[in-house]
Amino acid sequence: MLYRETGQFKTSYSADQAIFPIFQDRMFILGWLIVAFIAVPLMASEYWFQIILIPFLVFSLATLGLNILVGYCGQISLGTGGFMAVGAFSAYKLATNVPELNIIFVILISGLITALVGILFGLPSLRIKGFYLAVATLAAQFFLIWMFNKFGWFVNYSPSGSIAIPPMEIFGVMVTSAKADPVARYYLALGFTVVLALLAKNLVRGPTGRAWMAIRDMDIAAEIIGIKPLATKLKAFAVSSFFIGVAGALYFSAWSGTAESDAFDINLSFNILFMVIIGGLGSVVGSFMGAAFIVLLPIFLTNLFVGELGFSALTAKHLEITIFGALIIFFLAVEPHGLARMWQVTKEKLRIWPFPH
Amino acid sequence: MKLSKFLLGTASALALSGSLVVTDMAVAQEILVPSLVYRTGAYAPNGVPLANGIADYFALLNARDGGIGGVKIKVEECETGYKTPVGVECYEALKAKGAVAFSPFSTGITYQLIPKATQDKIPIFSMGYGRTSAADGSVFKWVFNFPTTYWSQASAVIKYFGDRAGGMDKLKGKKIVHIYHNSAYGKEANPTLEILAKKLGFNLTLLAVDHPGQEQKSTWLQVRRIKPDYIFMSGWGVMNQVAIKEAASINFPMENFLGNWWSGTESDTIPGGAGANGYTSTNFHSVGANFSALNDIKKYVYDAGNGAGKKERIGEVLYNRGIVNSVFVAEAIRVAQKKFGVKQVTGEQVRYGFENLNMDAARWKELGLGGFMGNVKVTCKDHEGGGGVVFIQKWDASGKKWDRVGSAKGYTPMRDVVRPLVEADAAAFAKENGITPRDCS
Amino acid sequence: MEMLNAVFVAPFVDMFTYPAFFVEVLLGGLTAGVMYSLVALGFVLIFKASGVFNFAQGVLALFAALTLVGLMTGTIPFSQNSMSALALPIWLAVIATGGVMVGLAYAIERVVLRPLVNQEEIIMFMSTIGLAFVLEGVGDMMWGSDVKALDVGIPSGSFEVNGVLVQVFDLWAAGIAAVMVAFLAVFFQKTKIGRALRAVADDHQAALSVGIPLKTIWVAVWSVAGLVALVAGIMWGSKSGVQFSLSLIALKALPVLILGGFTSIPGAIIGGLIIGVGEKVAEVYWGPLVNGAIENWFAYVLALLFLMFRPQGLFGEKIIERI
Amino acid sequence: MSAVENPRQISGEVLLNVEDISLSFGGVKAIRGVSFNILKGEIRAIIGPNGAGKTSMLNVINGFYHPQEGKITYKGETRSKMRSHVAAKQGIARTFQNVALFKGMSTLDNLMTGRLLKQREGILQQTVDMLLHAVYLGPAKRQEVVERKVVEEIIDFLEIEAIRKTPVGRLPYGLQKRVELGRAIAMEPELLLLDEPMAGMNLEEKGDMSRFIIDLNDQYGTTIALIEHDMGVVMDLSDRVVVLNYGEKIADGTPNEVSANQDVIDAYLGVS
Repeated sequence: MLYRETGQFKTSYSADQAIFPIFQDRMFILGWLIVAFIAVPLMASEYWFQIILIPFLVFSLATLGLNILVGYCGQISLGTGGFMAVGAFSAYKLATNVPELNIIFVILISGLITALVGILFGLPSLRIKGFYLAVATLAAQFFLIWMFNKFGWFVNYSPSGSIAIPPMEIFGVMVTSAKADPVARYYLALGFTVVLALLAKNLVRGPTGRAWMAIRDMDIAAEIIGIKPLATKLKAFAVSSFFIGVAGALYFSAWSGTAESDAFDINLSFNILFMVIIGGLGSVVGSFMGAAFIVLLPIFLTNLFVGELGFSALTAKHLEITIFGALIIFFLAVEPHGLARMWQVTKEKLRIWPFPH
Repeated sequence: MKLSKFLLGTASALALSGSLVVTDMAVAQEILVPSLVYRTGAYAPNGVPLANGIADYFALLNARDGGIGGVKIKVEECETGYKTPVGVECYEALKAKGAVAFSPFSTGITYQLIPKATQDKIPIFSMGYGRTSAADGSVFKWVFNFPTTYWSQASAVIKYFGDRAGGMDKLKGKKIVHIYHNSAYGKEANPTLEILAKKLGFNLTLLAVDHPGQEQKSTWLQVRRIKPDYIFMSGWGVMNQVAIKEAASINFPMENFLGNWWSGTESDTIPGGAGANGYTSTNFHSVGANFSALNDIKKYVYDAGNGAGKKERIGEVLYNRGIVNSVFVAEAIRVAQKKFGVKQVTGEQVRYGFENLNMDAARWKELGLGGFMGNVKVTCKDHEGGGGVVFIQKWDASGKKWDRVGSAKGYTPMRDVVRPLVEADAAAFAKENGITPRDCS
Repeated sequence: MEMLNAVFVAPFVDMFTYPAFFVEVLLGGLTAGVMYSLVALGFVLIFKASGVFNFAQGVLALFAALTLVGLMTGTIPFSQNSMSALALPIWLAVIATGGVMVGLAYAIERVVLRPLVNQEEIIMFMSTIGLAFVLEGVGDMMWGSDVKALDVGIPSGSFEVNGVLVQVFDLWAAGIAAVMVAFLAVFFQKTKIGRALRAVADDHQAALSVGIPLKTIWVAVWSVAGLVALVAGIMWGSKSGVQFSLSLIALKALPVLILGGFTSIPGAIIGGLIIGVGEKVAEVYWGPLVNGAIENWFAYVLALLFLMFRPQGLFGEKIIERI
Repeated sequence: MSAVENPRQISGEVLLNVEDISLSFGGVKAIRGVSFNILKGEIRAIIGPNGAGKTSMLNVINGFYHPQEGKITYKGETRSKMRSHVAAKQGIARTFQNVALFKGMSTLDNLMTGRLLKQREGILQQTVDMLLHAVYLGPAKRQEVVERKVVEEIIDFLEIEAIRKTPVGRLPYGLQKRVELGRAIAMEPELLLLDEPMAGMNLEEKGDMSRFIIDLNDQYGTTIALIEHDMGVVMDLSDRVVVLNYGEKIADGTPNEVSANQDVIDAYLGVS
């Protein structure tokens, strides 16, 4: 009976409405925060930061953003890559043209710019639904990538169209570019991810989230009880794009350091959608799980095949692609509600553990 | 639940393999040469022969000479699928194992690695691709792009067109179209071409083709309308095959259609069948297997059953390019060993090796590659190694082989035009990134 | 003013001044559109009968083309370096590949669709992306990743009519597409299984209640879609050689789908033609204003514009909302 | 919820008046020239055989369908076209024949969605409110507690305390209907439209539901229009009844008047 709610009585509505009303959940989150903020930086190697930890944080944030749109509001989007590109290129323009601006504001403003773009491309959602909307969001994907590729202004007229983040500091500590310590870049990504995840959790359990879920579960009924469909959907597009934009800005500033428009192609959009689905639609914690799974699985398979079993890089890659695809099908068949649901089932089991019922 | 067990297994195996990366560093009685390859994905047809050439040359050195300076070379392939983030992942993994030099074979990956490698003190050798202005060694200390660059190539191409027109002055008023892959790579040649258009008075039209380039109807409709005298193409992958087919089907004269050195391989022309006959492309090295080093590969590597690919594909354009890449890396290691008197060289020492390479005709001959390509002399200032020589090759569809055409000595780039551009771009990069150019005098 | 002129006047003047070229652009658009329709048809078939948005359609085309080339050249699967003596003639190779596609449909039904039956649309959609990965990996392993020339004897070359260049290959493509649509029409109208498929498309419950097993229907429709993919693979593969990029043609078919409607076969054809003509005209006449390469996103924007007026696509069934 | 001073008083003031409403889908006429009114404070029943156009009539009233002809006057304001969320804002709430709850959410959250229309209007205010809720501090937190109290009152009223945190998808049908009523009550409507609130219920559940409807009308003065097939319920609950058949109004009056009407008897017995 490790996970017990019994005995935890709430004496006020505000206690019942706290962000993590159950004691064990609070401890769980606290534990993870300690690990993330203290243990990991002490132990991880540069390889871990660069290949696993920072991309995990960046993709978690993007997944969370897309989950708000798809999982909470029920609007499928395949334009995530394009929106991340908006975040990344905004960050580049801000960082190079307004060098006195602190990197924190650079990233936040990049998110806001992405939110505006998201609203613009969310407008068709009033009339277009389901897969028609999904394919229509590809218009955003292709148009945005084309735009960044085509107009020299976005890349400060660099002949190759490639952008690089200048070294930037927070309180005298360098946090961007290859000159920065990976730990510093990790903290930058971690800070944004943790704060935004908490904000997202609050949003989805509040009135905004309820309006989103109402639209998702039954848009007609939602409108009849007074929820404005367009305004609600656009809010979802805005918030979702803000998160994705911040993720794009972090992708560029905290993780890769350089980028070109191609990096944000449609494959990235699909990958993030995978993270959402595997993690669990409509789950904040699932977004993290999904991102972890999709980031780790290929690395794990490569290490397994090449490192342990000694396959050639080619065979390993072929097997990796095949197994990745097969695992996704397997997963969707076994638990279509994703890792978050599996986690919930585990929690329910723990509630009565060690008794089977 | 079975799934949770699986996940648990996954997690523990992952932790295991993560730790392996670290332990591998200790066991190194060989020099680790990483090879970022793409044997899968949209660009695999190009990536496979490249990777085979790279692997086979080091296999030859190991089998015939016992490695370099008595140390075996370990080539470790890492599959990128031509995807930039995966390339970076490969870089980090192989860096942790002690790799001495990287050749990314992707302009996108090269751009990503330049700042990282500079920080990590590992040389990047992007042979004929990547960032052109890295030719300025005073700014890009850790990046080498000899024997020649896209900008040099573009200027040599214009020289060749001038040659065909019967003199550079005859180019005035001629119509030249540049069809390019709409990516960092494809765009590299544009500024040079624009400057030359202004200088020499030809009409230049730039036509972009988006990745992957399956469908190019509108591009070729525009070609139909412009009726260019010459077409220059910077294509990659399926774009090349489709372009050659389209050109053939609108009856564009193939000998006036010139691909750059990434747009002139067997896999570009063979699918075009007889229609591809006469198509030309640039190159900076020879094709064919008629060199003693390549014969040695057949003897020491393939006959022992250790070849990376098919024996009959030795001598293909991209295979030979892989060979060239390995020759340069091997020579840089050799120079470094001699200079520092060690067998086990570091990335920093190999950088010295690259910067002090002097590949003259005699050295090529010693290597069993006499006449394989032009001379290369790298200096602190000039990481392009003198600008190189660009050859023109023409496809013979019936014989399925490339023949050299145009000037037998090849075409040298217009250094007077290109070099100032390189230095200006490098200076801008230095300024934006707070780099003080080092003193090369 | 100059800008307005360049956008709203000059391109039209251009079209009327050089009508022969304009006709050529239209022709180019139509023929490109036919090629898109070939791919879109496969999507429509599967969506219509099972409600699955099959993203693996492009990879199916690649897989079919790879298999065909492999059989034609007598390559032994999984050992790309060795050739057997058994190189099949074209007609036999095509039939054998058709058989492989039917077998594949059977396997897909068994392994992918059956465990996922009654799942939400998005789950089914994502699982077909998973399927695309599997086929991509297996196809590569079986047949190797180099470019393979595919020549099934479709003539190339071109001729001019009143200054308009006509490509022979394009005419063949249009002809083959027409034959295929006719074949599909006959299949749906005249055969028992075809009628069953139509019944399912109209009403799942009703079809099941008259005793058509869902399993049979899914195998049938995926088989037909597999054969359509084979045709698409042959046509596209003849143009560019058979290689991985072939799978990316799916992206060209998506705007066609939303424009024509996910459930309409005529929609896939007409949608393809509209997209083809629209993007070519836009690229040739307006592209140069912004340095070109606009056609990829333009196709989607064009489809989006149509959707704003008909959210279910041009030929899709009208959505009546009930509560 | 605030109780009206003088409950159960039908003032004779017309709350809603529909006039000559016609509605068709394609060629099918669902409603033909129907007129009737609903007085403030009354319980008005709409009855008729299947396919008579009853649900369509409710859909017209709350703006989900737009009639081709006729006009609707609500609280003295005549309108031709209105989006349903505007109708909700003006105080029209409803339940549905086939429960239209938000299946992925808990009972509590479903009821809380009924409170959403009490939010502040305007882009700026909405953005500010959203941000406040995101940080969950100050007014946002207080507001949540206030709304929660209102909803808890409704939960008490409907006696569904035990299923507060259960996802509604897992509830039995009868309870779902009750939750749906709760969601409509949470909107604090002036006019409540109930579409077959007792369909598929057993006798005991019907009794509960009837009690809730009467209490609602009695204590809070909510005007109610309901569609119901159970004639016993209709006779007991309603003040006046309007009868539709094939989209036309065939009778209108008190339960007793209507049940004596020959057209109504014919319609129900299938005599044409």
